[in-house]
Amino acid sequence: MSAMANTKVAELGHKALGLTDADVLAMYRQMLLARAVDERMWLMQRAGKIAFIISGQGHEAAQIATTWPMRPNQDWLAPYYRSIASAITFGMSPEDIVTAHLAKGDDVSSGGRQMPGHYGAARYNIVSLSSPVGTQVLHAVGIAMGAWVKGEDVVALTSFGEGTSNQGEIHEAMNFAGVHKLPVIFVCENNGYAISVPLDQQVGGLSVAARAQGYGFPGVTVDGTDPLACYAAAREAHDRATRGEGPTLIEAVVHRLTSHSSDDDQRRYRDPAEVEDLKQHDPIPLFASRLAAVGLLTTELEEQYRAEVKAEINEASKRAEARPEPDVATAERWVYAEEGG
Amino acid sequence: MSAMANTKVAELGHKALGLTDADVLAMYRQMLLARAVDERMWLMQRAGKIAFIISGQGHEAAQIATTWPMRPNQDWLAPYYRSIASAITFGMSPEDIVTAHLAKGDDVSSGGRQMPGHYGAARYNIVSLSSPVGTQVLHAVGIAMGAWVKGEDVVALTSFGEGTSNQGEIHEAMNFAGVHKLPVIFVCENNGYAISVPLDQQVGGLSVAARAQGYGFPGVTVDGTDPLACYAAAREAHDRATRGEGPTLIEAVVHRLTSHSSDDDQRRYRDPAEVEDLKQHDPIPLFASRLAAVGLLTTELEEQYRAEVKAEINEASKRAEARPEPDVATAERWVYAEEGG
Amino acid sequence: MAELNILEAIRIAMDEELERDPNVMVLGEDVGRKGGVFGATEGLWAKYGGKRVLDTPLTEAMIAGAAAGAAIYGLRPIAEMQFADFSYPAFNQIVSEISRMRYRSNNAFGLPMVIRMPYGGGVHGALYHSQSNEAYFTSTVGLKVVAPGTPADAKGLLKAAVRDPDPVMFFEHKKTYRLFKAEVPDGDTVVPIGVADVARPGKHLSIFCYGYMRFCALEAAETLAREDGVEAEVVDLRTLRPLDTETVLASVAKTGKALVVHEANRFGGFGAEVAAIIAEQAFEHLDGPVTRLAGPDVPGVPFHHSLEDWFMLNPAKIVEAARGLVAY
Amino acid sequence: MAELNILEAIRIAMDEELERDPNVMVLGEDVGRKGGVFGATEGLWAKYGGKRVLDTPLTEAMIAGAAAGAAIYGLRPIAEMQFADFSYPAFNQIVSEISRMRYRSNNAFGLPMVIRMPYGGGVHGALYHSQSNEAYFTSTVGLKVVAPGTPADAKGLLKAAVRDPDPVMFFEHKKTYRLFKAEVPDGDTVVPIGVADVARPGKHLSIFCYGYMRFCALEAAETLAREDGVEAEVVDLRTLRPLDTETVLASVAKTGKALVVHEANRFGGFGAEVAAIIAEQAFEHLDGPVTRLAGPDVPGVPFHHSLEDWFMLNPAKIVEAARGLVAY
Ligand SMILES: Cc1ncc(C[n+]2csc(CCOP(=O)(O)OP(=O)(O)O)c2C)c(N)n1
Ligand SMILES: Cc1ncc(C[n+]2csc(CCOP(=O)(O)OP(=O)(O)O)c2C)c(N)n1
Ligand SMILES: [Mg+2]
Ligand SMILES: [Mg+2]
Repeated sequence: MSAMANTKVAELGHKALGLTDADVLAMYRQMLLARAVDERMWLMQRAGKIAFIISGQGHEAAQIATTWPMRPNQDWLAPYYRSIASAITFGMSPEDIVTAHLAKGDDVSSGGRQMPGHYGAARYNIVSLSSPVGTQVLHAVGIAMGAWVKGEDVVALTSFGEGTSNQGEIHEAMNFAGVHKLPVIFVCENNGYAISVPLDQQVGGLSVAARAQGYGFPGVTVDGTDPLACYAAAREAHDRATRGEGPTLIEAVVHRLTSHSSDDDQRRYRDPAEVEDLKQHDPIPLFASRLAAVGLLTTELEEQYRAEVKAEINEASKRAEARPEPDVATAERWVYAEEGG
Repeated sequence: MSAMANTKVAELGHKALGLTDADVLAMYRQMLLARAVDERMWLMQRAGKIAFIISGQGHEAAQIATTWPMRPNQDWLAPYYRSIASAITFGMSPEDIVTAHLAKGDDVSSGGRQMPGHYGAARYNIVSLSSPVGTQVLHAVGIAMGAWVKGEDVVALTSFGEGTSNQGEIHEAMNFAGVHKLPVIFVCENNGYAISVPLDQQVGGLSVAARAQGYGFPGVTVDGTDPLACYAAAREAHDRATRGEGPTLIEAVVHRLTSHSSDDDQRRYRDPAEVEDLKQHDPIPLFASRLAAVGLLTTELEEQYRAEVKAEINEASKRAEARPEPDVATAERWVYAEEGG
Repeated sequence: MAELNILEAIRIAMDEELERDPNVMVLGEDVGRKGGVFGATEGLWAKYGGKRVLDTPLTEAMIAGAAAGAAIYGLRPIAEMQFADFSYPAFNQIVSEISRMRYRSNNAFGLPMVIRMPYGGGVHGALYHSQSNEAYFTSTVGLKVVAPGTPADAKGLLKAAVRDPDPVMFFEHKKTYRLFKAEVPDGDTVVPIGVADVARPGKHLSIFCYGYMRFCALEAAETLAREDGVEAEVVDLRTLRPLDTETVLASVAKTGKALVVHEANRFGGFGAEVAAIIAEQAFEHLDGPVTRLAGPDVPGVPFHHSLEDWFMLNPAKIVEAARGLVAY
Repeated sequence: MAELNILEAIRIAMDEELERDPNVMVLGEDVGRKGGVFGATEGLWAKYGGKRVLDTPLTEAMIAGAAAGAAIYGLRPIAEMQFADFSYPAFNQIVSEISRMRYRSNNAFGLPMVIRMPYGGGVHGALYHSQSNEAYFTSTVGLKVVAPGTPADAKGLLKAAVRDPDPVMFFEHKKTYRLFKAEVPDGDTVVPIGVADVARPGKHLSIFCYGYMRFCALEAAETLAREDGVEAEVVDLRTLRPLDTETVLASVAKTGKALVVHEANRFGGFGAEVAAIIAEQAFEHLDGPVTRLAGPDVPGVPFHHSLEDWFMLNPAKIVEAARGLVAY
């Protein structure tokens, strides 16, 4: 598996992975959609409509492809703050996402209580995310443990950055998942930076995937700009999990195309040449050209997708903006369950 | 190194490791001493003189041999509660140890404030140990960091059990040590149980040593009943550390010859045959017969050592028992530094 | 009615809840085959199997965090921290996640789970096996905190905790585990969370206490009655958060004098909140200063028996403090 | 005398201490090349190099624990938690180790180290970038806890903290970082830990506060003076542990009325201790109930600006509470 995951699949090679033409085009379209939503958030942030944005740009291929094998309403996602595209695969609509960024009263994630990027929705099996990095990883393991205790067929996927991979809780989570071969997929989206701290100051040994074998399960490194490589790894991981063979750690090497967040300016700590070079690692044009090369993506189709996606985000934004603000009278509610709640 | 560490050195082979005949005999004598002190603690516990004992029996070879390369008054030890033999190598006398177990007022570890087994002494470069397992590992890393920041030649050694190896702090400690190649030696004394929980319910992947490569430094498994194998690994680790090549993780496979502590009864959760078999893994007779086989340890010498050690512990106990109890008037002191303190 | 000690009451409560609801599970270090270091889970592993009574690795963050995940998934985990002193590695999960999952998700996710923690001193456990660290949790919004002082309360409150839709920190004073036996109603008797118990009515002063201090306060009250003719009202708070302020204030309104007693350190201890509430809301009823009797402000119970005795509260110290307040 | 804001004062304090003592080092996430997420360490990495101003991995337990080890070794580390909210992964090191190393070793090991933590709300940081979690640390015996409210205090207290032989938790209210500039004595002026500051003398009531609340309380006091003719005494506690009880009690003895103000949640907040001390030790001086004004008991500051405004204290809310107490 490691070899397969590391090697670009010849030509497109999606059929060998069990993906149809329609599948790969749908994946591509979803990358476009996630990007469009993300870019709109930046626009709204600059326009003063939202206070803060933390972006998934550059991570879309990895996110969409690793979540692609997950079964709706059955499997679970414990996301992180860049998981905009993963959340979309799990069912969050662009409108849900814009609503959350606008902190509207009926935002599914938190009713306007949490910062943007704190995805979560019981209706989509997405665990509510907090800010302290990495806490969600134990929740995914706990869900997998719950399914194991109950003998139910569920896979939990959780994602996090390479900086976060060093948190103690991750170790405890992976060890426990390894001991009982729990059905969980750990996806580390390694973008080389934790805010300003680069990989070599952050990760002893430089490889997150290498840690998996210390817990007795496979760890694979994949090119996170290549959705097919990511899908292959995730497909295998999902199959392993449902076969009762336990967890997999997927390290998807991606590029953070933006600053850490709207509060950060990466030019303060990243080499200008490196920042310049980021364009070369944008998964969207990379995948587009591969799809085009095998004749799947025509100019017309590309234009059609872009138009559809634009219409979708326009419509989503309009509707989200029209939603009600939170009612201050509710601010004290739901500290605990309420009678009849 | 891994190969060497894993293989029993042919014949005794100590000279190839740079150890003289006198060295290996001294190591053996120190094992006897540690065991004698330990056994005396159990007697005193049964006699109602001390409230609690947590034992190093079975771990002596690993402890004495891994601490043997450490330089007095220069290197540091962050021990754990079974580190009775390691503490002796670092300078604690049997009298210090009995005094601590009796919780006397001038006990060097804590003046009677801590439970037995909580070793520590500024004068011997032994960090004060607490009870929550694993916290000492970050202290060792912090000492190594301090030396690295100051450019000073110091090696810190820390020891802990295999159950403890799963604590999040251990991960954070090893990762950080790996990033900066800090001069620290991690010694995991794997006795197969964390109180009642066996290795296969505890350690995903079953090998603690395997984790080191995930942090970019070597991890070796050694037979912890074989002092020469342990010494070889520790010698190499110490050399690596002083050469600036960074940490080493040594997993010494040992056998817990006693129950977890005087509060535990291992027959409740360990197979009777397994408990019976423990005698076969006692490092003291194992080493004695090897030393005898090469003619280094004669019956006379063995008897002489045992007599000396017995006299030493008798004398130590007598003196320790005569020491003053803590003065209750001091119980409120040293929450903070005091003027002139 | 059976005569049980607190440890037995706790074990039976878990047994009955495991029996009643297939979503209940127990997890923690040594809770399985060994039956817990205090024996609280003895027999449950054999009865319910190694998944529902799960020996975990030695990792408290994992215990709390995986319990939270399981609760999200629909289970009702009872997690054990082997000692309250060892809950700190799990502090991030408890405070960042468990306490505020419902609030932050605007009620999308609730966490029905219990964290059981043996706490308290007087058992020769020194600094790290004696802590009364309830204040960290009572000051955490979103948690419920319970600390029973009788076998019946231990059983009934643990059942209530298991059935509660929100996370409950369940503090079991180690010294009370086998301290005495008392009658416990058979079967499914639940003691509601959030209701204090007037353990002994009185009129000259109110003693507020919980856990082991209930036992000590009742003994002290006997002495006061016998030797001083002073009738102390002993209020066992039982639930520390949410506090039964009504019962507290009613007692002070009756007696005019409040003595708040806990074994934990004084400065910033839970008693500060009880005292502050009384000072603010019962100001007009007070005939003397709200007085706290607490453990000394040192970082832990020291080991040597004479030092431990110095640290621990006991009936005599309560009598002395009560006399001072009554004489005010 | 220079006019500085609090952020600049903190940066200069660190710069001067790094310059003064080769054993001082700074460590934390993004403190190096980036200069900290708030800019508190800007320029120090370039000046002192990447070892003495060390960008650590994203691991708070490691930051605290390695700082403790370095302090054992003889350094004087200044560790930064990027937000006070993210100190919980380090809670075990802080509470189990750092707070009690001296006590448990009977004075063999002391830990001269500082943990700096930006805290507080009003900066659109929601539940996890707004916490005022000082109570966890003020109730921990063995720690010192400092929370300055002016640039001069920020600089002088940080210097005192670095030189202190014991561990100091240094709380910096984010909203005050750039809120105002004020005169800061040049050079090596140390403000002693453990001494409160009567920021404004008064006679009708005492307002006890710290951090950002000093600013709000002083504004409130102006309004009260102007609109009500009420002279509020504003006492900036500055050090929360050890508390300057003497100054607190002297103020209450003078005014007879105490209003304790903090942004943190009310139940179990630090104000409970202040209130309890006053209630117990100044009982005879009190002309009204010790009153607390605190953040609402929800698990965190919610994000939406209207919800955040609802949460936050401000001068108007202090004025209102003060009026209620004065009218008592
Ligand atoms: C426990 C904790 N400490 C610090 C932070 C502040 N913080 C937020 S994101 C971040 C960097 C995360 O880096 P990485 O895990 O690599 O994820 P990335 O943002 O690069 O995707 C930091 C330090 C936090 N949120 N939680
Ligand atoms: C954080 C923490 N959790 C639980 C305990 C209780 N406890 C003490 S020793 C121990 C088992 C340790 O096992 P291991 O690390 O394998 O070391 P061993 O005792 O086998 O040498 C446990 C669970 C503790 N001391 N600290
Ligand atoms: Mg990253
Ligand atoms: Mg072990």
